[in-house]
Amino acid sequence: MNTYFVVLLILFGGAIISFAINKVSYLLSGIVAFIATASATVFFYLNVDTDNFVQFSLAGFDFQWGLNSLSLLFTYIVLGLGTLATLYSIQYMRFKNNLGYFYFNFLLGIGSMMGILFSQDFISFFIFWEIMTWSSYLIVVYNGNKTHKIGIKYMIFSGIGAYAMLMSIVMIYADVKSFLIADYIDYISQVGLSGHYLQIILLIVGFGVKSALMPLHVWAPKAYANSPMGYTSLFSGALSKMGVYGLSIVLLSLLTNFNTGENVSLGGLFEGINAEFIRIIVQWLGAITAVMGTLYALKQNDAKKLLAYSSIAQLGYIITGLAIGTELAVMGALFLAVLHAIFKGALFMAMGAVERQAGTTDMTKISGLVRKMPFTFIVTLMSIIALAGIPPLGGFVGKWLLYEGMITSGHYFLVVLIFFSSTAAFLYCYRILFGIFLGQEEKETINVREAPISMLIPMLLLAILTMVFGTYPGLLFEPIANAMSYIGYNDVVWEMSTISNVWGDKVSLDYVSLTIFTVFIVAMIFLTIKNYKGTRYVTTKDISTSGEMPTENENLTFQLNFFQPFERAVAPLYKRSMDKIYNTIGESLDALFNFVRTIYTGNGQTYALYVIVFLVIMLIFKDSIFN
Amino acid sequence: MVISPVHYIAVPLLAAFVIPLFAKLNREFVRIIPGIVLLYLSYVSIVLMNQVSSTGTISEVLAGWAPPFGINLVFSAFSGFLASLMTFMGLVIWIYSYRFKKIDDEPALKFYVLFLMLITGAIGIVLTGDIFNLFVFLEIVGISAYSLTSFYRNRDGAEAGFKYLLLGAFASTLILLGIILLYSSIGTLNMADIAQKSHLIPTSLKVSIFILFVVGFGIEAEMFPLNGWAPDAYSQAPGPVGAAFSGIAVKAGMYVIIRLIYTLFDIEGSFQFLIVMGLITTIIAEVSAMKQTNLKRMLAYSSIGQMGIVMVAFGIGTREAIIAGLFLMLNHAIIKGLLFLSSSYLVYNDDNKLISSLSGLGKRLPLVSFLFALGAFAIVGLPPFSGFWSRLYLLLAAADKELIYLIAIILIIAVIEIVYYFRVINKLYFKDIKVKSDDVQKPSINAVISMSILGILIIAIGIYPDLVTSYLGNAADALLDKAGYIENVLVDINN
Amino acid sequence: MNIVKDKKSQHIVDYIKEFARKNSLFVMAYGTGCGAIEIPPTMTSRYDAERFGIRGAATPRQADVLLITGYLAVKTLKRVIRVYEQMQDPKYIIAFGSCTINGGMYFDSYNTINALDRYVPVDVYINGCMPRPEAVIEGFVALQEKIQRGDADNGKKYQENIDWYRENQMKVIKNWNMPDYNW
Amino acid sequence: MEDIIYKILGAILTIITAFVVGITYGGLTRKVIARVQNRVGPKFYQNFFDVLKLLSKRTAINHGVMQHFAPMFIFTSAVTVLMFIPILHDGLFFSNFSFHGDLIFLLYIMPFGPLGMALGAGQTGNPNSAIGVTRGLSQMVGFEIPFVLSLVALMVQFETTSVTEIVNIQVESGVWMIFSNPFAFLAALFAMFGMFRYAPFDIVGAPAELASGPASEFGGKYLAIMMSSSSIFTFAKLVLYVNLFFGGAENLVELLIKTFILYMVPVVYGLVSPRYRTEQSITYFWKWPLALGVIGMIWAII
Amino acid sequence: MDFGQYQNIVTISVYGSAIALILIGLYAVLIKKNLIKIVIGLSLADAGIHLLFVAIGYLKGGTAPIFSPSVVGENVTMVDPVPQALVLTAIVIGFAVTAVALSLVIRLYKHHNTARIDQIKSLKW
Repeated sequence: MNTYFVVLLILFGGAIISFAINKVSYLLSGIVAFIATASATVFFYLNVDTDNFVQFSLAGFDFQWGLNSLSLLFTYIVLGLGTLATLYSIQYMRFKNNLGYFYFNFLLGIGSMMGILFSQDFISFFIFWEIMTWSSYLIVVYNGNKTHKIGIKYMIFSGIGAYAMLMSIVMIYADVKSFLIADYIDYISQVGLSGHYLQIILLIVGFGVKSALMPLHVWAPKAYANSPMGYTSLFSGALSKMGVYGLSIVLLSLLTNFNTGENVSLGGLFEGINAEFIRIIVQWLGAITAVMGTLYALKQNDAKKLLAYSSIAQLGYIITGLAIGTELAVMGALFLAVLHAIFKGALFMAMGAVERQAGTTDMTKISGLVRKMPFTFIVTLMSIIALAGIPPLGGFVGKWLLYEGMITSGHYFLVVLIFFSSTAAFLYCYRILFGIFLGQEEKETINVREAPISMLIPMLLLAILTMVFGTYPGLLFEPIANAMSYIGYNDVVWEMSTISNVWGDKVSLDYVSLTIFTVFIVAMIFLTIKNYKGTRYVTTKDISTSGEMPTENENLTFQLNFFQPFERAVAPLYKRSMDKIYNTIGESLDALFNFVRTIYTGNGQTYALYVIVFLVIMLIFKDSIFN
Repeated sequence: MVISPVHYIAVPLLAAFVIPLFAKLNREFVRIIPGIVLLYLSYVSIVLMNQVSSTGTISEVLAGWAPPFGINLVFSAFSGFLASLMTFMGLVIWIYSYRFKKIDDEPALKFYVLFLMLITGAIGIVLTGDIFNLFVFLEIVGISAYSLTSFYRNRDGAEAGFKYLLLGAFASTLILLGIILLYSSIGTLNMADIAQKSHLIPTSLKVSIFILFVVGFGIEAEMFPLNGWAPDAYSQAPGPVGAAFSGIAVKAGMYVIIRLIYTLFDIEGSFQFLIVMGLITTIIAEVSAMKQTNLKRMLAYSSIGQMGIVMVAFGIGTREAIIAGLFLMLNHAIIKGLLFLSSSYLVYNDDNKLISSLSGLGKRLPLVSFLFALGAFAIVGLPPFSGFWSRLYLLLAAADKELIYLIAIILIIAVIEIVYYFRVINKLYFKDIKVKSDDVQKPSINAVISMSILGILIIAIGIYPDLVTSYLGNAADALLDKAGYIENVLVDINN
Repeated sequence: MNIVKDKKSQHIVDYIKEFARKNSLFVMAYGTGCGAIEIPPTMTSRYDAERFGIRGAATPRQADVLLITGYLAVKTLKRVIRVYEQMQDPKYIIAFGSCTINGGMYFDSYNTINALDRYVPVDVYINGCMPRPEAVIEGFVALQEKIQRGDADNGKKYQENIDWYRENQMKVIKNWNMPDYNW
Repeated sequence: MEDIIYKILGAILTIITAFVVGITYGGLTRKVIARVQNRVGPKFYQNFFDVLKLLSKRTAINHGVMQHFAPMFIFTSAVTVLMFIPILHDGLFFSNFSFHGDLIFLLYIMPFGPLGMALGAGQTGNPNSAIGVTRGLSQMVGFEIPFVLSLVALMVQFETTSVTEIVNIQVESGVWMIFSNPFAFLAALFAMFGMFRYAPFDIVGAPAELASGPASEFGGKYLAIMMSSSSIFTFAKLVLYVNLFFGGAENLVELLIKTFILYMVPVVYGLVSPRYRTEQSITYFWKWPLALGVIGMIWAII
Repeated sequence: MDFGQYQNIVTISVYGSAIALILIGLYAVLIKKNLIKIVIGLSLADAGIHLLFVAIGYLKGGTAPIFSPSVVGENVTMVDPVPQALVLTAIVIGFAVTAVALSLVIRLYKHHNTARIDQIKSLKW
């Protein structure tokens, strides 16, 4: 048996078993899911071999499965996060119904993602892509009732994306007569890109939907926010990365490497399109995505939704980096892709823990959980620091590489846009920490306790990873450099804990971490020892409110309209949202469709008239129709 | 007994008329005989399909008159495929309706007689080699279909039946007119002979005849402006009948149009015409399906849309496209069959068959809902279900001919399908339960079996499409081999 | 109050501490009575109390000196106690005018307290009704001297005699719902 | 081994220098303000007393662990920024780790402190603190844009992102950035107004509305650390500006002169200004400063 | 008997009446609102078609298409038998359809209390 088949068999088999076993015990189903992912992970990494390709034929097409170094990088995300998320879900989902259904789709999702990464041909890529889509759809609507609109939106956009991709794939097949990705790349390298731009644009649309690129992102916030958090960590962390994976192939293998000196236009509607143009468009779309995602994130009152918008913004960075395509930018983008999986996975898990323990993640309803859930708070804090890109945690490395990649390659205004986004990101980063963990301790949350240990372990592991990668990004640079060799960047130079740009400037992260931790620890020791006896904890009700003693019923929590002045300052940007535009389109289409179906009047005579009219028209125009 | 294609027509027809006699002996015979007949026909299908794949097309002369004078049956890989498909669907529907309560309430006898006649007629259309005979079979299909549509003696059933009848009668008038013109110009009714001689007809007349035929059979095949009957008939007919329409009756109409274009007439532009009509049909139907509140009606529009796509596939006309078209037909039969069969349990007690009444039924009827969802997944073309492959084949065929707009439209339509099918799935599973558990009808065991057969088939073909692709290839070859067809009918038998 | 100074080094450290405390007085002005109007001229250009390192503080957490500028109604007393208890040690109180000493013109009012000293420890009284800014500054200087001497640590006194103070406070404040003073 | 000792000694020396200078500047500011208001004002070393007094407070309360950590965050941030900026051009003691970091790193380490501070402020549960924090963060987004624009212009112009390199190039060519790209400097100067939060941008502390905002629950040692940290921070920012736009400094005297002059600009500007509303103070930076930044960037690209 | 001189007139009148029947039938189906009239229209159109078919099969001076030794001789023209056979079938079919149609009309009338087709539109859109 082959590694790939075995891995998929374990995952899909695990899916079916955990579906079946749900009747026996609610815990068992989760445990089976965890065992399945864990064993698949272990088995996979014991037998991983990038040169091993499997070929077989189905339905008259040649299929090829294998691993390249790029997909190997993404398997870390999928399997790593998948294992942790299943472990997390055992307790998180404990009191919910339909666990078999949940884990079935969960494992199906992981399996199909692995399938996508194994696929070296477009058609199995697409098949797994679709399985991933509908299995994730089924989880998006898992919570029932109000999620169905979200689910449909998700499915519509996924459908648009997937079918754009399918269209491109069949066009590719018509050209190349083969579904193999490698063949297509070869073909493009021989004949050039001219005449194939439509295929590439469609592929970008297809992958763009999953990675929530700007005009196609509207499904994401609610879909992320409304699935069970155990899955959302995977959804936002790994599933969206499949779009990034696809985009990195399209933008880098296809667009970047073969556009040298080429400027042939497609003609007609696509006059003037060339590879550079597409890349610029994608860059700007990515940057706008980042900005808008951030701006909408800081408006949210629900932590989950906030994080969902933040995910969109982060994916915007990644896509911009990929579209820029210089070595540093790509490295930064891939680094951020992995890091985003880690910290966003941890964050969603933490929010899940809050939701499970406190009943909601609506920041207007809860606050002051830091004493109740200290570990969850630490995880959130570290992940947020990583997300904000503040050294010494991992997010900084990715952002640094990205910025340097942009500056050194001359994308100055893009840098400013991205920078604006990431500065504004501080706002929502603070919001989520403050809204849930800090502030007044509310009486509603008095009985909240820390999440169970099996939920904390995955979260803490991820949080520690952000720290490790912040000081020793080289651990991650190695697979990234390998991956980049697959998409055409050979001899990527990297060091264990130093990042440097093409101008020769560098940041030594070990020095950074050393300084920060030393100073921090010295300060901490000083501050803690000094006046140790005089230092006391008081409750959050004991604050200086003009000499008043706030009573239980007095609301001292500041949560609503949190960034109202800022929102006022950027009000013009909120005026038009894609949501509104799509709603308008949807409503007009609805009206049109309603109008169209009145053709079927219900009167049999009218139908008979149609027949006669059709016949007469045909007979009159027969010469022009036939001939 | 030598197995020959005649059995396809003789046995069910005979059975249809014998059933009332046996019913006098024991009521149970009414139900059992159709099953035996269909099982036998399935056996015939298997034998004949094997024979066809080894020895080629089988032509059977009836009543000893050699073609072009006598009536003959042609069991080629193409027509055989469709006949087998119909038989199979007939069998599945029989299993389903064996104890279908609503049919039991009404006189089951009539149902089975009409049902067998429907199958006879449809298979006759597919197999016959004589165009007037085809007309007769069409009328058999028609009359039994009208009656089945208004099988429930309620208000709307009668209305739907009457509309169907009105258009059907129109169709037969037009077809008869076409036959008259055809006969008056070349003096033959044998299809192979017509194919041989069609170049003798003046082009203008030929085109007129073609148009008459297309319009006539287009009514049966649900082509756009002619399909006003379809949503009503589908929505008002009993559940199994809806499945039978989409799996059997419509296929027959489609078969004729394909024959007309591929074999009988050689008219320039007819392929493009088919593509355009298919697209219009699909677009209008899917768009109409979008806002339906009636589940059956939605399925009906979806069915029309699917047939439009089949038309498109055959309009492209390459071998790959024909394979795609046949695959689409197969998928349409089994998937839409499954959808109709399962949906009739979902809206069992709701006379208006409202989608909103499905709310939360997934909890009450888990298996039926699951199968419905499976069907919905398959019909919108999600892998790894069978619907995906047919759509892929079609797209590849279109891409091969560089019909990019076509791909785009088909895929946009697929998105529309996603919208309305997933709306139903959402209703089924992710809404609060409204229905009391007493109000739902649990499916009987035979219904479960029949639906499961279809469900398993959907998954099996989806995972391993090679199950059917070889048959499809043969069928496509047979359809494209016009000379072979003529030779087979006229030469081989004359010798 | 006597601070034990048995080591010489300790003495120097204390000296520095007290010197710093003396020269940096963050003032929490509790504007109760008519005295509140005397604070602005004290702080601004004409009298410029900032020369002495005196500076306004926005919250009791940051403040060293609590200025009680006039008569205290019972209701207000509660707030004063609260503010005082929220201040960080060492903390001082400067009381303005006659009203805080003996009730002044409100001595027989049913709802003002007469002697502030019974409820919170006062370091410096400034007499007058009301004292002028010069007097206020003199009061501050007096406080500074007291701090330098090392016997201005009334926070500690309050803490040690908390029972007595509480008793007095609860006598006048009927609806007592204050938290415990926890050090 | 000797290197390490030198480094450590140098680092400590740097911190002390920064502390002293920063605190003194704070005192001088008060003095200047007082003089402008026709007062005598406090002694210029008054702020030392304040810090000492706060440190000598016998008690300190906190509302939770984040409030305890907050001053450390801001201290760490200030010191780290200091460590990665070359204080003096070619200085042995004052270069610290400046070769191991660069501008973008500095841009990202700078919010580290305020964010930690914000967490502490949030922990206290005082609504005023949270409001102050949101104002501060919003304002940061405001001034960061012209600031980044001018920094990018700088990086583009010198083709490096290292502060040390930028200083070296300025010293070698003898042309200060302020002359070679005045627009970028002006943009950065405007950004500095926001950064130092003197009027009209003192919306965060806003004593009259917010009771000193984020710091309202901090007292005693916490406030002391915060004050000294922000003094260090102020100094670090000034040095950064001097490095970027004034060609660095060869010795301490030059450094002090340059930084003091630079520091007085926002102080004096603030003296004659009332306070903006929050959204005004944000959008302020998106008008002329932004335009200047864009011009500076185009200047640099050309 | 020799109808030769009237042949054209007969032919034309047969063709003409056939087409007229078809058109009248169509008219009834498309314009008349009454269900019964529509069914009659269908039958009329059918009858027209049948007439047309027979007329096409008719040969001038042909005899009945019976292969009996007494009739069959040299140069005997026979009417084409096929159309007649087909028309017979078609008439039967048309009869059946009409029967079904009428039964449906009766049922419709029962349910709707009207026979106007434009009022029977409960299934639409």
